[in-house]
Amino acid sequence: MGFFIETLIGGLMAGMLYSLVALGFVLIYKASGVFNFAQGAMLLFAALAMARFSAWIPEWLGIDSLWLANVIAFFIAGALMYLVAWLIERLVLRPLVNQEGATLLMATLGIAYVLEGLGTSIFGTAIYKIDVGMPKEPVLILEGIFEGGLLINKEDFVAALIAAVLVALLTLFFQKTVTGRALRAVADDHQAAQSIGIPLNHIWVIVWFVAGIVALVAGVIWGSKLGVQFSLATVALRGLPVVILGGLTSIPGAIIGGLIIGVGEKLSEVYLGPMIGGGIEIWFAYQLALVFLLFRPQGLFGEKIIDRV
Amino acid sequence: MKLRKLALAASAAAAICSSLLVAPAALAQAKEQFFPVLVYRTGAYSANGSQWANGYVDYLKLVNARGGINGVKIIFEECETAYATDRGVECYERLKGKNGGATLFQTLSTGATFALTEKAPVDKIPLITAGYGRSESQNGAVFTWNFPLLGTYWVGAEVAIQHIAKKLGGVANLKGKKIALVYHDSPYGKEPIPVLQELGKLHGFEVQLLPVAHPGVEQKATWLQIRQQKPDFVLLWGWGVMNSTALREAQATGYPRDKMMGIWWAGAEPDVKDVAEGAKGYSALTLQHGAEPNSKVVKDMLDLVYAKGQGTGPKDEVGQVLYMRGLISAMLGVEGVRKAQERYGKGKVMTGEQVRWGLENLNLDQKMLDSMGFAGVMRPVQTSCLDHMGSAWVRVHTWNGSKWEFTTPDWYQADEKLLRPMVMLASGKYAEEKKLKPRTPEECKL
Amino acid sequence: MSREIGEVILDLKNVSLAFGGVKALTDISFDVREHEIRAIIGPNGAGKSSMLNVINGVYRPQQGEIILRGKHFSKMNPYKAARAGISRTFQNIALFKGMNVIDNMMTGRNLKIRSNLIQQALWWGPARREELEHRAKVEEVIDFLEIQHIRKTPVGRLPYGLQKRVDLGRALAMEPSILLLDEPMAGMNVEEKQDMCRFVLDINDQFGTTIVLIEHDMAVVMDISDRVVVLDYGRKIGDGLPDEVRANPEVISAYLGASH
Amino acid sequence: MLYRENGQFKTSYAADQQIFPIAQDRWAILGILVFAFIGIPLLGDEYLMRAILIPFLILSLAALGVNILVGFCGQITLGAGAFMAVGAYAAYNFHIRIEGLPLLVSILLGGITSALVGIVFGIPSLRVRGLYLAVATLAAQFFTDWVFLRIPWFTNNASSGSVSVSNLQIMGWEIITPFDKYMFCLVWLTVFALLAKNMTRSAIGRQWMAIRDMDVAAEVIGIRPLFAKLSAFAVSSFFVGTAGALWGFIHLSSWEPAAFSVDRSFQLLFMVIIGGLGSIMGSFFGAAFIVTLPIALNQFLPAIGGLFGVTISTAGVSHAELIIFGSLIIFFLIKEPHGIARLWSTGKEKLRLWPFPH
Repeated sequence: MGFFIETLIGGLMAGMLYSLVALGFVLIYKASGVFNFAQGAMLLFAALAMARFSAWIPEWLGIDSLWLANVIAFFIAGALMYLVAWLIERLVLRPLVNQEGATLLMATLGIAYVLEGLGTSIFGTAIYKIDVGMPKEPVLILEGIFEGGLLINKEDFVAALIAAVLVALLTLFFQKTVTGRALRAVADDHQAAQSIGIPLNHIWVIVWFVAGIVALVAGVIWGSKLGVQFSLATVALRGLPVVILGGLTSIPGAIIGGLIIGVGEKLSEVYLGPMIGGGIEIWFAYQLALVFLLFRPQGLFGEKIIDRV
Repeated sequence: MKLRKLALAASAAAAICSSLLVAPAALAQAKEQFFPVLVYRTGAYSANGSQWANGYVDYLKLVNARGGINGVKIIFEECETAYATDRGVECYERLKGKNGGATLFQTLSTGATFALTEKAPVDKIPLITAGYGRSESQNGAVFTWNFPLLGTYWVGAEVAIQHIAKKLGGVANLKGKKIALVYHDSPYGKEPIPVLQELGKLHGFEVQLLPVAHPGVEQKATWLQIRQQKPDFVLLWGWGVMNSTALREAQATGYPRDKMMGIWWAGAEPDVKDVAEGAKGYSALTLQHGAEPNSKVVKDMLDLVYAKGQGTGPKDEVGQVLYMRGLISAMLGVEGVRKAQERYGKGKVMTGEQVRWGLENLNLDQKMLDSMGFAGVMRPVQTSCLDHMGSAWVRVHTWNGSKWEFTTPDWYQADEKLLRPMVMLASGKYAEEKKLKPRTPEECKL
Repeated sequence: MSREIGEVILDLKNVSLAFGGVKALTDISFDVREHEIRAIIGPNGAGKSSMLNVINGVYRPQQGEIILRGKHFSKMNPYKAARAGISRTFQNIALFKGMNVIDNMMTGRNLKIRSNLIQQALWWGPARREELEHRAKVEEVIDFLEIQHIRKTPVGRLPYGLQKRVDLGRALAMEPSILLLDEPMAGMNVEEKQDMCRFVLDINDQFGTTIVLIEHDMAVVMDISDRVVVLDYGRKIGDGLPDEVRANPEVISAYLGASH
Repeated sequence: MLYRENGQFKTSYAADQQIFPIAQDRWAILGILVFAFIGIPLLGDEYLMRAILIPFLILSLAALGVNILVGFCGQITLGAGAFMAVGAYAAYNFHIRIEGLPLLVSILLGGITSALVGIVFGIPSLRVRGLYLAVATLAAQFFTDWVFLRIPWFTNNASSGSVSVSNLQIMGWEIITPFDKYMFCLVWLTVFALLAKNMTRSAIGRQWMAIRDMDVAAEVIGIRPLFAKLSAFAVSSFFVGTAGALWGFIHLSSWEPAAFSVDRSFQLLFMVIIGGLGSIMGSFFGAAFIVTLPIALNQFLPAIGGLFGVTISTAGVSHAELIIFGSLIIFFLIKEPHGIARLWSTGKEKLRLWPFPH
């Protein structure tokens, strides 16, 4: 029982991070109808920037405080993500406006290549670390209740907390600010949004920037757990089943989908994996999502698609 | 206007095509020994691949700085494979005929080695796979062109169990123990499995197999299982980011690092540097050498190459574990050429076929090693027709939180009695499948 | 073929259709006789298109049944409908944009193709022969609709009026016994409307095809149709000969009320 | 002026339905074929064949398959690599388990197995569409990756998980040299390209395109989506599967599942989109572009750097390669979203009018 709960918690923690990646997909899809395959590359790029600047800044400025260096690096990385968003809007989205989904999808794959190439040529290809002072050692709790106690990873808890705060902030942003409401208007109806005077191009920059910030936060958490290196870009592939499960257009879907996928894949790996050879979690997540799809083609929270003739 | 653009594009395309055609064709008979270098400086494994490549290339530069191989200068060209088998094959094809023909290939990838094992005999180019590749290729009678010099994964697996037995105070204590293998889910990671299972049957310990999918950043479930099953030891057969991830997860699940041991590809600085204190106590097998910043060859390197600003990588990485691995790999190739020159003419450029003979008759004794600056780095190597490995010495080093150090003076040697029959069996099966006739002792002498 | 209105071949009984909570059709019954031109009219949102979609199975009504040549269908689907000889055109042209005119019309011959995939891949025997036969048939339709000059043009590049004609052509290529036309003249200028009227009448006259037609233009409807059904808010408010319908006070009020 | 169809009147529908109705096109294609079958073997060297032409031929075949599904039937797939893997491993198993089975039969059986698996994974396409389907096909990708890594039976219990084939021959013709391999792939591709063209210009092809362009309307004229979609999945998987078998047997001769990873799937999708969706010709253009671009960049970047006195390291080149590759893709999509095939046909139209553009 104790082990089951540990696995469950492990799954929830992993799921929280998948949610963050999925959130990036959903934000961009809602506002610009683009299925952004470059989300993983953005995450890598942001994390690389954060990792490198937090190492460079103390050298350049001669400051000792790790905390300060991290904060400055975070803002520089954030600014870079704004630049990235702006460039993407200028150079890719604007010329491709009104193209088909497949074309846009390809374009984001192109963006992914460019970002990966740029990121590794500017920042290097080694494994870098982001040290934001996350506690690394695990703690045992509830030893009285479960045999051997429950092993809890403080780092995971902090990460989940940050993710939750980010989601809350985003929700506030969308509900309470003028820009947020404009973003929602765009999501609902492009033409309507334009007709009430919201400049669409500006909105796209903001959305991609917000997705960039989400990528940055996810990158910082992930990077601090695993080190920042090239394969961070592949976490995008792990976020995909989450969005098809949760629905491409739903923020709650991304979050709940992430948790379901996280828990599902950890439980399957731990309990089912040894029976059939192990290493099943990736495809299990996809199959799980696929099975859901067969019953609800639009995902858990997606809007129902009605064909009009 | 549009038409002109089209014509321009067409002629540009034509130019590209024709130069693709011409590039390999323009190979004049060179006076230089050509070393193609397959590297991966990008992709998921770049952190580790780059260091190896730097060492490899630097050594070739060093040989030139010392005057070449009996006066024959080395030229080399890198080709990026990104650790992908098909790109490795493409690089092989591209480079094998360049500059008078490739001397030999080192792939630094077990997958690519498998693919090239089929092609090398046709092209008559030797493959050196120092410390990796397919273990049964030790049998040179069947695998004429493969040279898994210094050690194979079977050697690694066998020594790992020896070391564990020693820690437990004797082979008898292995009985009833549980040893988990956390491995990269690829031909590389699967190589040790047969030996571990064989040994498990022999000594009565249980082997638990835990595959990790490429690139190896997702190990949460793996380590949950380890926490549940509580194996007595964990063997780590990882590469690149998989290693540091494993150590971080071990830390996060509280698995004692001093019960973890890695293969020599999981025992370098990039694997542990950022985990730092968290990896303290973790040990790894070495392919004889560890980090050797004080060896003579490294000093020579700094004096003759880096002092002139010709170094390939950052200076502070010279002498680190993977750098040394690359350097030694290059040295083995160079010595193969040198040996071949003894037979086919000093100061001449050797063909792949001649180098193969050189590699098969390699005899690096301690005196030679010392003279080349490898004193204390590695032990003598002697190859033969039946033994393309040359030596099977292994040491174990441990991470102390900031650097790798040898805590025990022990040198292990793999158990020939156990491995030899396995090598013969596996290579025999291969020969049968491919309808190859193993070389007879007489043919070996040619 | 002479045009003599025959027996009832299509009979809809008590059809009700709803999307979620929204009722599109409520308890509608009407019939179509062989060889006649039957019009469905009504203000916007009256449920006319839904009616056609029910007939050829694109929508599944919650209640009611469709009787086609004496066969009862509680659930029609588009494929069954097509097999039974029902073809249709669409209000917002549903041509296959990536194909040229000939290929679009050739798809209409799909049900008549007998050769299998492998024969087609080899372009051999029956496949090749069929391809030629159907091409000849399609050319007849092309001649009939006077669109020879645009044969090989991708339909996406055609002007609206011609697209409508190709849409009709594709439906005709099926050699249907019942043809459903969803606002065939919408958005056309007078000349184009006249052409289209001519085609509809000719189809009905020459091939004896039964036609069910949705149209906004009252003048056209009254001119060419044999009987008219009037829908309003998903209910049937009138049914009969054009003159009867024109005199029906409920119809008048619905029309005047809804469309100014 | 040479490219004119003046005076070429078609007197029968059969003549009009030829693959290349314009005489000049027929001559050009004949010329290309003659060059491919005779010229290249005489002129080309081993490197050209083994490193460029053989991969190009095999990947063209795979791209044709992907184009049938994505370009003609409109079902986006990100799992093409999986079907290459199924084809390769199935052919391998037939090859080694059935003594004396001819090579051609093994490869065809590989393709057929892949077609069957394709049908199974095509079933979701009946319910889900567009991007959801694209992601669903990734399930096939990861599942097959896993199956061939983890189930030893498929690799004939090879301890490394890597399989290899040797002694390939067809009726006494041993396929060893690059020339043999090139010819084998060329013949194969020529035959199957013709079959693909035939399918796309006959009823089945029109069914696929109808489903792609407007599935409701297609159903209304009597096309069953079930049959159209699944047949597209089957035919596409068959092509991709045989391409996988060729890739394993002829090109690599020893392979592991990583040879058919998700990167391969993306690569194939790139080929058809850059080459031209819904165009047989486009599949060839796309394959040629994607195969040669990285090699060309690799050869030229250092040379270009040399002109300006900069040495570009291998790492630098491969990073630049990523950036240039990505930018080119975006550039292409912006300039010609319909791919090289469209550029080609626009070029041809221009040529027909030249020198009098109006």
